[in-house]
Order: sequence, then C-alpha cells, then structure tokens
Amino acid sequence: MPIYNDKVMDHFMNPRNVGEIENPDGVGEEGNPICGDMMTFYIKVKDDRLEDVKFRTFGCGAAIAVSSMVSEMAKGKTLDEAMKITPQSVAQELEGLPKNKFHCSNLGAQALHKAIEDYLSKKKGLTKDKGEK
Amino acid sequence: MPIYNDKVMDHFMNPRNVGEIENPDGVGEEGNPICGDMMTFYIKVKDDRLEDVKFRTFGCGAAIAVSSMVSEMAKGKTLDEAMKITPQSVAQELEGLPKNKFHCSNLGAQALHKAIEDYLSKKKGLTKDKGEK
Amino acid sequence: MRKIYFDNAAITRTLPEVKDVMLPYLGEIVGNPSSLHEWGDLPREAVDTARAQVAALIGADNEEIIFTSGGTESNNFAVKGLALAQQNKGKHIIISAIEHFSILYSAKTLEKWGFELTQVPVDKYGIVNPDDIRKSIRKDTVLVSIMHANGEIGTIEPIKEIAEITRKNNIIFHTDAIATAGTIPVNVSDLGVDALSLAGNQFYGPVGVGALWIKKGVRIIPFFDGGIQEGGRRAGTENVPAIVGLGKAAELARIHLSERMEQLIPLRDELMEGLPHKINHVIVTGHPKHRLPGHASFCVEFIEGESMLMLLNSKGIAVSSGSACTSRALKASHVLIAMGLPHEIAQGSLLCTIGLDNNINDVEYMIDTLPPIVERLRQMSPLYAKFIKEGKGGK
Amino acid sequence: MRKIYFDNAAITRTLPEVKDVMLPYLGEIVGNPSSLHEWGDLPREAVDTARAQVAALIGADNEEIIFTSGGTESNNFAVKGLALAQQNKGKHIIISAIEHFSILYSAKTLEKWGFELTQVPVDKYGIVNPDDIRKSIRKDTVLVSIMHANGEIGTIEPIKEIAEITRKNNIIFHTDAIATAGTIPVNVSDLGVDALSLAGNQFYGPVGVGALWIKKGVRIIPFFDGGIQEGGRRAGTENVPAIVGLGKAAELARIHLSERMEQLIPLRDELMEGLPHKINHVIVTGHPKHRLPGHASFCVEFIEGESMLMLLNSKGIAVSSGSACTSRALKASHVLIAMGLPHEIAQGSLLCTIGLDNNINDVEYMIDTLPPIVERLRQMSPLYAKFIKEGKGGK
Ligand SMILES: Cc1ncc(COP(=O)(O)O)c(C=O)c1O
Ligand SMILES: Cc1ncc(COP(=O)(O)O)c(C=O)c1O
Repeated sequence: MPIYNDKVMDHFMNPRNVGEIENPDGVGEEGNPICGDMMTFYIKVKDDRLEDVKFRTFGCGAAIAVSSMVSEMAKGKTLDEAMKITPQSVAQELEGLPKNKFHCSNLGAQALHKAIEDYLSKKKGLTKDKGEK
Repeated sequence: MPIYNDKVMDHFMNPRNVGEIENPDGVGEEGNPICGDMMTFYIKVKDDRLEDVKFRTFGCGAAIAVSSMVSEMAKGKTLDEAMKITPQSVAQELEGLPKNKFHCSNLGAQALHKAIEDYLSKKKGLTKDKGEK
Repeated sequence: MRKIYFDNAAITRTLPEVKDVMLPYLGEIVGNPSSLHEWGDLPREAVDTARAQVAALIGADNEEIIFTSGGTESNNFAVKGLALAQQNKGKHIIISAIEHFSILYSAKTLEKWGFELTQVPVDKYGIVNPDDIRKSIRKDTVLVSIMHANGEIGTIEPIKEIAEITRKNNIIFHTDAIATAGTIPVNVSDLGVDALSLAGNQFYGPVGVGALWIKKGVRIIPFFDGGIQEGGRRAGTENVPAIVGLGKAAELARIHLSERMEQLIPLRDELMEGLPHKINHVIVTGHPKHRLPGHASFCVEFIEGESMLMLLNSKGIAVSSGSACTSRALKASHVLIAMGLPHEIAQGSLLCTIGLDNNINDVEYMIDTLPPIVERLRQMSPLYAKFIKEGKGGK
Repeated sequence: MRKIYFDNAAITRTLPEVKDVMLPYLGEIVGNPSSLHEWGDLPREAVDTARAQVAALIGADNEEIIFTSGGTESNNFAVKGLALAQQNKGKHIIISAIEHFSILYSAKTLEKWGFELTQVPVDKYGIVNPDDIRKSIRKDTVLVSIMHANGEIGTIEPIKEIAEITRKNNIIFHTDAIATAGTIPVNVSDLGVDALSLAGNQFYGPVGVGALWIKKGVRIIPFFDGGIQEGGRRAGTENVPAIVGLGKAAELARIHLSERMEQLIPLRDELMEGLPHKINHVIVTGHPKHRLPGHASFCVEFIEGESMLMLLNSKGIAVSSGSACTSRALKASHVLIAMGLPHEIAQGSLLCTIGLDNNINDVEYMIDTLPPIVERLRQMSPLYAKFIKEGKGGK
C-alpha cells in the first residue's frame, strides 16, 4: 500500500499548470520553506472568472499534488466559486490524503484565495485610482 | 546444554545411600521445606570412622545429587576428615553446579556435620552418664 | 523414547502456516514500513493486515492495537504508561496477589516512583472477588490491573464483573490476557476493559511479539521513547516478520478457537481426574471448572517440583513447576501461597499445559508415568517418612 | 525497471545464512530457554552461542551482553537504566544535539523525572568536540551518552577521546553504536566506554533484536520488569530465533568486516563526488572522511526531500530523507539544524546508504538519474525562481 493513492500520484508525477503567469492579475504566497512547504499561485482573471491559474511549489509530494489539483479545480471558476474551494474539497477531489499530510491541502486553497484577494484589492485600487491610469 | 552436568545427573538419577539407618549414632537435619530443600543425614560410627551414612532429602535435583555425593564422600572417612567436607569440595566432586543451585550444596555438608555433632554430643553425654547405662 | 510436550504455558510451537507468512520477510522482502519509497509498501501493508487480524481476534478497532516485543513489554507498557498518564489525578493502583511478575514488578517500580499499591487477595481457587476491588478503590485510584487468567493455575478471573465496578468508578482497567487471548474467547467490549495485553508465543504464533490494545480515547505514556512508529505510541523499527506471524496466528486462533477448545478440554479433564485418582495426596490447584482449556495443575505432597520435573523429563515428558516463565527462581510460587497453600505443599507444584499436538495417549502415558516417580521421590523424602510415622503433614 | 536499494540505514536485508540459522526455531524446535526440561536445552544453548558471537564482535565478555528487542529498547534501557541506577549520586546527564530520537526522548523523559539535561553542540560536520563534554561535566553528572556514528549524516564521533574525559571524571559513558556495530570496527575496550547499544537490522541480521553491552560492575536498573531472564536484567521470554540470527549476523560481520568496508567505501566516495559534480548547489552533509563506509548524504538546495525521494522511487531507486527511521514526521531534521544548516536547506536532505547488494553500476545510475529530477523540481520551486531572479538564497 503506497502512502499516496493513484490520483495523488498522478497529480504529483504530472502536475497541471506549473509555472508563472506573466503580468498576473493576482499573486498569492502561502507557507514558508522553514516549515517545509511553500506555494505561489498566479491568476489571470477575465469577466470575474479565473481564465488562467499557475503555481510554483516547494514541498512534499502532497504539497505538489494539492497545488496541481487546486489549480485544476480553480481554472474556469468564478472568483466566488473559487473562494469556496476548501482543504476538504481538495482532499476529496484527490480521493484522500495521508492524515499527517492534510495540512498541505490547507496551504493550496489558502494560496489561491490570497491570489484572488490580491486581485480584488488591486482592482479596488484601480477603480479608485481610475483617473491616474 | 542441560542445566546439570552428567555427574550431577548420575547422582540425581541413581542416588547413593538413600534411606534411614536404624538406631543411628547421629542424626542431622538441615533446611526446611518452606525454603524448598530439607535433608536428614543418619550416620553409624565405628572407631571414629563413618561406617555408614544414609540420607533422606526433600528438594530439587541439585539437593538430591549433593546429598548423594556428600554421603559417598563421607562414608569411610574419619569424623575429622568428614568435618572437612565443604560446600566447595562437594560442588567440585560434582564437577560444578549451576550458580543459583549452589546453596543446596551448603545444606548437604551442614546436615552431615550436624549428624556428626549429634553423635559427638551424645557420646559426651554417654561418657558422662556411663554408670547409668 | 516417546516425547510429550506438556509445557505450552511456557511457549507454544510456532505453526507452519505462521512460519510460512513470516519467511518472505526474512530476507526476500527488504524494507522498513516507515519508508516512503515503495520498499516500504509491502512491509507496511503486511503490518496493517496483521493489525486487522489481531484486532479481529479480540473485537477491537485496528488503530487501537499497538505491537510490542511480547507479553512482558505489553504489561510494563500498560501498567507504567497508564499510571503515569494519570498521575495528576491520583497515585493509587490495584492489582491482584497472583499477577504475573511483569505486572507485579512493574507495579513495584511504580511504588518506587511514589505510587501506592494495593494487592487484592484471591480465594483458594485463585479467584479475585470483585467486591475486594470495590473495597480497595480510593479517591486517588487511577488503575486496576487484573489478569484474565493465570498461567500457573489456569484460573479464569471474573473480568466482566470487575469491569462493571471500575467503569462505575471511572477507573482505567487493564487486563493481562496473555494466557487467554487466542486460547479462549476474548472480546474487549464483552469484557468491558480499557486495555489488554496479549502475546504471540501463547497461541502458536512467534515469540518476540505481542500487542497492547488500548481503547480509543484512553491516554498512555509511551514506554519506548524514540521515533513515531505505531502512531507515536511505540518507537522502534517494526518487527515485521514477527508481527506478520502474530497476525496469522491470531487469524488461525479466531477461526479454530472452539475446535481447539473441544480438543483440549477433555484431555485436561482426564488428566485432572486421573492423576489424583492414581496418586494419594495430590491437590488440584486453581479452579476445577473456570480454567484454561489445556491447563492441568497440581501440588503433589511431600516432594519437590523440580525433581519431579526432572524425572518426568527422563521419561520424555516436559512439564513445569511453579511459574513457567521463571522456574529458575526456585522460589515458592507467590500464586500458590496467595491461594493459602502452605509453602511445603506449594513446593510440590506440577503444571501440565496441554497443547494442540497432544492426544489422549499422551495423557494416559502421563497418568501411568507419574505414580512411580512420585513414589520414588517420596521414598527419599524426610517429610513423607515423618508423615508415615506420625500421620502428620498430609492434607 | 531497474531497482536499487540505497536505504540501508533504514533497514538492511537479512542474509540467507542468518535466515538459515533462524528457521529451526520457527516451529521445528519448541522450547523456552528458561525451561528445566530438555526442551529448554537447545534454545538455551543457541542463546548462549549467540551471546558469544555478539560478544566477540565487540570484544566483550559473554555475560556482559543483554539481548533486547532492538536499538530503541537498548537505548531506552541504557539512558534510563544507567541514570536511574545512579540518581543518588546526581541527576545531570549529557548527550549531544544529534542523538537518535530514542536517546533524545529518553533523556527528555528523564528531565520530566527530575534530571537535568545538557545537549552539547556539534560542528558543521556534526562532530562533537570532546572539550564541550569536559566543560559540561558537573559534580552531579552521572551519565554521558554520545552516539558512535549518526545514521543520518554518517559522521563518526571521537568516542575514545570522550571516554578519556568521562573516565577521569568517573562518569558512566554510554554510546549508541547502532549505526556502527557490525559495520566498522567496534571494540569496547578500545573505545573505553561503559555501555554500548547495537541492533541486528543494521548489519544484515534480523529486525526485532538488539543488544545492550554493559561493562561488568556497572549498575543498571532493569527497563523490563518481570521474570529473571538475561540474568535478571531483562525480563521476558527470550526471542530465540531473532537472537540466534543476531548471533550469526555478528559472526559474519566480524569475519567479513574489512572486505565489506572495502566494497562500500569506493562506492560511497564515487557518489559523494559524483552528485555535487553533476548538480549545482548540492552540499555534502556530515564529515567528508570520518564517516560510515556506505553512507553518502547531501542537501539539494531549493527543493524538498520527499518529492526528490518520490521521483527517485519512480525511477526504481530507494533513498531516505531526514531521519531514516522517522521520515514520516516530516520535520526538518534536528541533526542538520544542529550542524548549522538553514531550515530550507535542511528540507532538501537526501540520504543514500549503500549496502552489500550494491555495485558501481548502481552508483552510476543514481548519478545519471538524479540531475533531471532535481532540475524538474527546481523548475517547480518558487525558491529557485527567486534565486534565479535575485541571485539570493544559494549557498
Ligand atoms: C499471564 C502472563 N503474563 C505475562 C507473561 C509474560 O510473557 P513473556 O515472557 O512472553 O514476555 C506470561 C508468560 O507466560 C503470562 O503467562
Ligand atoms: C544511531 C541509531 N540509533 C538508534 C536507532 C533505532 O533503532 P530501531 O529503530 O531499530 O529501534 C537507529 C535506527 O536506525 C539509529 O540509526
């Protein structure tokens, strides 16, 4: 019995959406290398929808699989929908994670949410400062 | 590796001089059943020599082998010689005893010595009370 | 010469089916269950399977099973770990007067560490009176440990009744089921206990492996400090071959439990009736009915156990005297003394533990072989001579 | 696919010769070494033989060897037992910052019991400075425990030099030789220690068995309370098959020690030079020379160990990251941190422990396989991206 199931292994071995978006609409970073896991999410937003999601992850197998899964779940969703992605829903989509790896799935959803919040706060700023641009 | 050597086993399986002497010249008892070992030695003395030695023993394999060996070593010896039989010399004649069984060999020599002392004290009494007998 | 092994309380034979499942883990399959690479997969899976097999034997949940190196470790772990985990609540523990040394001396160690110990007595059959437990319970009692059955006298204790008392008083109750698990029905919910020790070498499994079952939610301080194996409760690289063997032995015991009991009980009864019938002044020790299936124990008066054991050995029969595990201590058994037997009678303890390899011929051979041995030793015994002369000392 | 096992620090393969001597004790030969009848003779003899074999491996007297259930038990027994035996003399103990968890957490348990603990630091190679031991010694110091070699970084400690200091100060010195006994020369008189732990699964013997050597005259409080096995120092039915296997493994290790070292050292050196040569930003951990023969350990910067381990696994290679025994804890290794490595670099720990089954082709395959894996993970790593952009974070 491997410690990760096939679905997790698939996302670890073939992670979706790895990389960086040039001129992203939002960036979110979560975790830090001291704790062993760190993720950076990049998003492109169009019509309130996540047109593109990319990530970079430093971390264990679960951290990489979770990042990949989060990016896949988020892509195409509205911002509201994407904010509803939870650690539980990610773990469920991955068909389960080892107990001691569950914290990794927290980081994935949080990094995405941070990227969305980053976008929203930038947009707020833009709306306010519309004249200047 | 059996816990007892061949010599001990021989004396245990075929103990010499088991039994009681009728009208013994001396009787010595050592140990008690509460501790697990008890020996009674009977002696017959002639010309200051142990003409006959018999014993009864309640106890472990070592206790029985030691009793048998003591009886054999003592038989034919002068009283003085017999008093010099020690736990060490008995264990040596038996070519060794397990460490935790060594106390048994104490009892054997002691019971014999008690029988000799019993004889000596009776003799003293006899010498004193000669007239009466 | 005919060879008869009647010492199954000391150790049972490892069954071929048990050996077979162990073999691949003695070189062919390499790997540590804690390893993250695939070499860890098979051993980890094997340990999980064994955990389920052991859990099934005693009606427990898999995660409640902690593997140990054997009965002694399970008992040390339970007594020390359960008491230490609760020392803020209180420092009083209760055991019986007839516990195995691994319980007794663990409790004595706790005494050195500031705990107080009550040892409840047993009756002449070695049975603990639940009422004595009730009376011994204090405000600061945090642990009761009473064995399920005693390996020396075979008596089965009223664990269920004691559990009702401990439950009412909110006290953790551990039972040493090393002599019973795999031998008679043992179900942790039925028994109502909070923790239970078992060991492989008592039911045809491998030596060097045991388990401690702890009910979910019960706290214990680890006995082995170190790595995070066994959910952090027992450090140390898992002994995979032995654990796998224990699992298989548990499965076999569960499946064949009643047929094994049906094989052993008639043999035991034959022996328990036959020996006292053939030899005068033989006392059956332990309870006549509430006892382990293959367990026949006696005291033969006027003679000592080891010499009896050695003469039986010379006739090809293996038996025990006093505590099977520690017969080299050669102290009068604390179990027999606690049952009220005089020391000199306790010295004549004879313990025949019948196993799956035995049959009625073995029992008959024993019944034929013992009388002349007893006679011979009695002829040598000063106690018997006294008894014959004075008519004193017999029971 | 090619399969290469480079995780011999986690567990070694049980040798066929070892298995062969164990087999008869898995069912064919029945008996408890403590039994007085002849069924006890063979097992008792077998245990005595194994005791002599283990004693010969480390230059000890037979009676000084106590068999245990493995390395973790030996270490718990030593640290707790030696400290408790001397608590009237003092309650201060000294260990290093890089001890195995079984030493470290045993010492922490002693702290809970009122002892004081000093952890001496190590240098960047993981070496304990004997002078730091000297400076840490107090009037109430009763025990020093420093490992002979660390299983995670391979560094061999200056035990002899430390022993000179403890001897002068009349302090008991224990060494955890679990990574060295059977692997490099270990002689208790040469080392000058008072107690030493070893374990079978580290040198091609069985798992589930180890030994504690204690110099004659040194007092220890038993860890397992119970029966009087092992001269009253370790209770519990002896694990005969495992003990017999440990004995054989010890004999084989003693005979083949130098040829084994000659096989392993060149492979290790090839790997230790090859990987940093092929991959930038790879740090060798542990001492470059004073290290275990088959032990090559690294930190690969900007990436995390488990993902490296998993990708190597997908190519058929088994390695470890962090502490071999507890890699599931996934905490940054306390050993690497103690050596002064930053946490993020310690996360990239990679541990290749070469064994007797390996050859130069395995090493070359590893050197070819790792670079693309590292490259792939670095491409995924935000730390590497930052480093490339900012030129920061590299070492
Ligand atoms: C009731 C009981 N508890 C504990 C033990 C100790 O088991 P071990 O010596 O296998 O560790 C035994 C041994 O037979 C036993 O019968
Ligand atoms: C140095 C050292 N000490 C102790 C241990 C613990 O041994 P075990 O897990 O076999 O009990 C290990 C494990 O590899 C080790 O390397």
